[in-house]
Amino acid sequence: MPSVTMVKALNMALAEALREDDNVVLLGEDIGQDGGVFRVTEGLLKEFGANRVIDTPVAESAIVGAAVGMAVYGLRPVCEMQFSGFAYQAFHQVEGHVARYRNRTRGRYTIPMVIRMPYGGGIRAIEHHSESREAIYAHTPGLKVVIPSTPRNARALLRSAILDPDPVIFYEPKASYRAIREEVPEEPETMPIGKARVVQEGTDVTLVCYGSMLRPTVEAAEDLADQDGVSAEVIDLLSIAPMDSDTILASIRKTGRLVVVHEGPRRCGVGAEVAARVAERAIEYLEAPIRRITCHDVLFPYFVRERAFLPQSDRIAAGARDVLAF
Amino acid sequence: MPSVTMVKALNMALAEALREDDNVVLLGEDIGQDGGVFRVTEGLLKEFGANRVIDTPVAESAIVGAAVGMAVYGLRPVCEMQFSGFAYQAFHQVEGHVARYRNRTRGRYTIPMVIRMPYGGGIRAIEHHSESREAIYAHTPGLKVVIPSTPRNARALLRSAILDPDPVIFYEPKASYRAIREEVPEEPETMPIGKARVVQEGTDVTLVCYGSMLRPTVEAAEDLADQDGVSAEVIDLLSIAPMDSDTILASIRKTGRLVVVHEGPRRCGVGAEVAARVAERAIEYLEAPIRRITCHDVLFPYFVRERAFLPQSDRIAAGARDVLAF
Amino acid sequence: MPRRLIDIEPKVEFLSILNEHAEVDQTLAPELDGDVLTRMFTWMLTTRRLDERLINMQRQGRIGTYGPTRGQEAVSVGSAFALRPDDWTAQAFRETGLMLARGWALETPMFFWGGFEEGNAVPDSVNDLPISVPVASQTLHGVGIAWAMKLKGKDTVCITYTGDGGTSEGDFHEAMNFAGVYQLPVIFMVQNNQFAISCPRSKQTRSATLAQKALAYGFDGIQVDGNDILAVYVATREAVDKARQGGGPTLIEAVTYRLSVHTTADDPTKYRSADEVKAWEKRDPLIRFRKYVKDRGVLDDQTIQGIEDDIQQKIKAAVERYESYNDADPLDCFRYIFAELPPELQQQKEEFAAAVKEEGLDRHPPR
Amino acid sequence: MPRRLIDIEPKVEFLSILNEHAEVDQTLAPELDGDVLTRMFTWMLTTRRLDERLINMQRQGRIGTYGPTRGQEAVSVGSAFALRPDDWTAQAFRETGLMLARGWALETPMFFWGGFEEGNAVPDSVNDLPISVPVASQTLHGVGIAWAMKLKGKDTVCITYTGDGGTSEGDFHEAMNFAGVYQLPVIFMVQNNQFAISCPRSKQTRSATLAQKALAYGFDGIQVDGNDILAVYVATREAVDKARQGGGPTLIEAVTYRLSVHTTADDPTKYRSADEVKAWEKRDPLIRFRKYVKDRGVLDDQTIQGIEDDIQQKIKAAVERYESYNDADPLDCFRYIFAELPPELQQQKEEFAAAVKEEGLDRHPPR
Ligand SMILES: Cc1ncc(C[n+]2csc(CCOP(=O)(O)OP(=O)(O)O)c2C)c(N)n1
Ligand SMILES: Cc1ncc(C[n+]2csc(CCOP(=O)(O)OP(=O)(O)O)c2C)c(N)n1
Ligand SMILES: [Mg+2]
Ligand SMILES: [Mg+2]
Repeated sequence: MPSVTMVKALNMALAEALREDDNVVLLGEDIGQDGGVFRVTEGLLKEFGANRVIDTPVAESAIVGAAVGMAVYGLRPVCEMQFSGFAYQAFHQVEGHVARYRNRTRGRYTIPMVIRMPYGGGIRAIEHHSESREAIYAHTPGLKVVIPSTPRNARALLRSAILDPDPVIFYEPKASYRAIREEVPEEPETMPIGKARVVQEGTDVTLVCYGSMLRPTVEAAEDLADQDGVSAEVIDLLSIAPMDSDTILASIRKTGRLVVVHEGPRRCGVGAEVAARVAERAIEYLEAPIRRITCHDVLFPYFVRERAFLPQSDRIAAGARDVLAF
Repeated sequence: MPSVTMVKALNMALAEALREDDNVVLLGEDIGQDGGVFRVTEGLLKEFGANRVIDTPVAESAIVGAAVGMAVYGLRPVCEMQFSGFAYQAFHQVEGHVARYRNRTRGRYTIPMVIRMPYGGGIRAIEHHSESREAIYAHTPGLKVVIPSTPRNARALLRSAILDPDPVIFYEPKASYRAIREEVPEEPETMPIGKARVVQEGTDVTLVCYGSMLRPTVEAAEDLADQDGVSAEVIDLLSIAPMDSDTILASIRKTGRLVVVHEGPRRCGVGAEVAARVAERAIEYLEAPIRRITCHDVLFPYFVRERAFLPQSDRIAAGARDVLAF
Repeated sequence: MPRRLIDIEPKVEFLSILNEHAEVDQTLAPELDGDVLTRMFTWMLTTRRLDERLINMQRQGRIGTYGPTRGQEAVSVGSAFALRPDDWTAQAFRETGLMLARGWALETPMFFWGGFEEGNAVPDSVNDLPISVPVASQTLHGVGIAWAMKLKGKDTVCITYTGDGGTSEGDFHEAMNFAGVYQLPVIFMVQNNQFAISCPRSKQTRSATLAQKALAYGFDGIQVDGNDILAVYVATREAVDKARQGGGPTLIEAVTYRLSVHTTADDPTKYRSADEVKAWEKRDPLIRFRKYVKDRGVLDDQTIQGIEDDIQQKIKAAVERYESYNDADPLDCFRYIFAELPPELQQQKEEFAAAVKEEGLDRHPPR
Repeated sequence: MPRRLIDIEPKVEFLSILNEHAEVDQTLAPELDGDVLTRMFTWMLTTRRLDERLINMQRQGRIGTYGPTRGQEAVSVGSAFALRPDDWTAQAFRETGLMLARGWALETPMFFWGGFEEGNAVPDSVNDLPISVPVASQTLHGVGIAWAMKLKGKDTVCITYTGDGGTSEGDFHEAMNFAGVYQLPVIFMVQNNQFAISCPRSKQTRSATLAQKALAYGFDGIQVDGNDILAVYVATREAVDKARQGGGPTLIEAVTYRLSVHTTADDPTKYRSADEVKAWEKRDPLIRFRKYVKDRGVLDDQTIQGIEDDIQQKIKAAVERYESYNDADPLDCFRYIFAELPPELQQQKEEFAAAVKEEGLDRHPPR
């Protein structure tokens, strides 16, 4: 089992898909000759040629809009938005067509498309390169929104996303791109989209997170165990649309306490959704107020101020202590 | 006191602003010669001329992007997006610049801009003309999001929005445009942005709503009173960003029961945010699961199927009965 | 030479064959046999009559807001005739003539404007996209389809339609640019009907023609008399043939006029004069083409009357099919959203089903 | 004439005055006195030296990723000299020369690339927008500023900058179109530096020049040698004068070359050859302009050395100001978001303040 970074794992998944299915094509800015600004598509142009790995001009709406036509025609386009902060240029195509074509034509035309984009802070980048706005896609009916957290699940979920008959927004935690290595099997594997993962079982408090927040959340759980003797259950959502309510609710029924962690803004974020589901369906089990540890509803600062801005394990553990103290 | 529709009330607010401040300019598709597809700007071109009421080509990003430049220069542009469903074409300008300029330049340049757009279903319109996606704006830091519900508050809030030193998304419930008339004072008035309105006091259950859902929610409250002897408190948010937590929480502390109503999709919607705030800060008062009566997380149907799709008073009352029966 | 004019390539042409007096330039007229001319005429007339019926149906409340196509029949029918069945099309919302000539059912537009997703029922054998409402967005889909064709080594083409207003949208620009860069087999048909709702062509853009916008992307542009079905046919045919042979994209500006309202919710007296409309009524594409087929001896008054009767019959039958359709299950919104319904939507579906049943809306008659 | 060529207006020109051998076309050369030429040279050299310093600072980890401007100094400095102080500018992110010549502090780019909002500190007396990162988005802001000027009856103009890549974005198109329709006093300066990251100009668009894109919008386009500061100055000056007099917009394509990396995170060996770079190094705008000012007797080696020394002094002082800046309060994100902080944000601010204090991040040193 090779041990790889998430960048390499994504690269493997793309290569596997390109190899297995002639209908898979990649489109994006600088993904060919350059191998992608994060090197996720490195080597793919060479192996698969310019008809499969397509460098485009700087025009996000065109990338997504053309991919709609390709998908309707029968291809399986995998688009890269260079940063999630520049995917808004294509949002009208996503909301207006990617998410709608199957429904509009009652299944006559479908959009088996993946739109990959790196999101999130922590890499000392300039403005527009650090935001997390997954909730916008989760709020858009007709899309699935997958957010991997480690190399192995990134590879498996990207494969599932490409195989999925419907459009998937594949939101990649760029801070995790090279942060860790993980062993991946020789053979490609898939993971079901819509299933959360209980990363660590626990009985006292449930910590729900995803993407790059997995690491500080697990650290927080370790701190809580070490310093407070608290048994925290850590859930990694992996997909926020659909969202695996069952796993969350089962955990709350056990722990009675909820902390949700994400990088995106708080108002109408994924944390709100998790909280609402619990308040709808497991309120009688809640023994304390829920807590959201998120970025605040202000603009993501330029990078010298980002360390304080982004939730870290301390802040997550503190949130858990609050709800445990209630 | 003249009795007017919301269309007329908005028209009055625009005329008042144009009259009082030379820096106010209106921009949009068909707002001049044609008076706007909903007639909100009727007569304004004639009174104020083509330098103040500007008909534009069909290009939403240009409308908003140019307005950014105007606002930085010192004007107070009021943009109209013909329908909220076509505002996504401008979303990158909204997210990338409208919401950011003050923060980016630490107050050197500001964006005193209003972006008006009609939203919502119920008018038998074709695709893209019926959706409600206010949560996308509420999730975007740097914006205020105001949603009026009656002629009088529409006029007062639009005035406040235009006077506001920061950008306001003014989301207009088009189903309410001509649905009712209300008396408005001769003199212009303002209303504070960020304050909810308790439309009807009650003690048994809190119904939170806004925009075009006010009417069915009030009807549901009447039904509950008439048929069940239930005393429902109805809160009209009026602004979803900022959102008036205090009014919501005070109500929950009294009633212990919450139903949130909106047209927008449920996942990561405003209902999730309301539920989360209650679960964070008033959980100990909750006597029942919260309930969200919203459109579902599927695409808004073409109009023959919309009556069943949109929440009506029956559905709201049924939701309230559920939480009351708990 | 340090200060000099740049020679701009390619050149932009103008084409007219059958003018408003029904005079024909024989050197330019395409060789079309009587059968083709009859079918062209029949589809133009069908489009006109269906349009009239749809306006009536809107007045009677049997459909919702409707966007008429009166005066623009030559563009959509003429261009349809330049295509092969295995070519693809990406329409905007004023191409009823295209849909009909390509084989869509006559009742489908009734369903669309009547508020049914069934109004996007692309016939099985037809490669067309349904109506696209966000202005110019579909030009990119056409580009993607043409691109897929090229990648797959097909000799088919895709034609996209948009209006004069549509040329102002960013999507139009990005579509044109991609088409040029990848030399795609795509045709951009711009129906310049002089208005985008109330915005006249002169205020939509400062360029003298829309055709010359092709120069920004390095490919051919041509302006044709869009009320002249022969010119539309010839220009489209040339563009299609060129694209089929790997010659890349073409922009066609078809100069026409929207003789009716923007939609039935529109009041054009606010922004244009009756005189202007009258002047354009004289250039009605149907008048001149009727005269042309008669002059050529292809049809006479009697055969035309036969066609009229047949069309009315067919429209009547279509209206009946539309009106007798009663299957508007509100739960459909959960049926086509994903190939497989995820659990949380399954649960919402059950909640919704229970609610509409309780409310008596599950058997809600469509109209 | 039913099939004819359309005469396209206006015409597109090419302009070069000072070629790569530093030969000057006297008939075209602007009359600029020695003081102006000295200042032009000084700002070009300052831009170059600051660029070199910023690359070093990036290597040393004293700033983050940095986007160099080497080779493009003639475009931003030359165009800056065609402006009045009360004109406005809307830059992209490779216009350091413009910022400096307009009066921005030398340390401001350090702050920007160093991760401080302080990097957008527009000097009080200067009418410039800060760096805009989303490609081409700022062209619309320039249009809006020019529009406001026109509405207010001013005789000022606004110049916007974007790259060759930027011309592919929808925003560029919409900006050009609005500028044409409303005849706004705006200049679109396109820095065609041959690449958009790895995408070469030839794959960005099929049109032979970027200048001819103006034809799509009915206004003037001109292509200039962007490594020739005299040509850049003359073309910009003409466009500015025209705009000031109500003559509307101009597109200027400045043909130049990015001699360095896209940003310090980029590896250009992946997409271009060393030979190509070498060929362009010979066309370095600074080499030929240095020769020009020397040939004209404006400066000699000694005065140039004096300028060099002075620049190094000033950069050193700027670095010191940057490095001694220690005020990076994380709570700033709540200070500038709205004129008045709404209660819910006030509450978040308190929550945040307590957290960062607890975590010891409130006194987090900026670097
Ligand atoms: C992106 C977008 N913006 C606005 C609208 C509203 N709208 C519908 S049709 C129309 C005018 C379109 O003009 P044109 O492209 O000339 O087509 P025509 O209606 O004349 O056929 C507008 C603004 C829309 N449908 N999509
Ligand atoms: C809307 C948008 N898409 C993508 C990016 C990422 N990006 C940054 S610079 C760049 C290339 C821009 O090329 P060009 O306009 O030629 O400017 P240059 O970098 O050559 O100065 C890209 C794609 C961005 N900043 N904004
Ligand atoms: Mg039109
Ligand atoms: Mg470039």
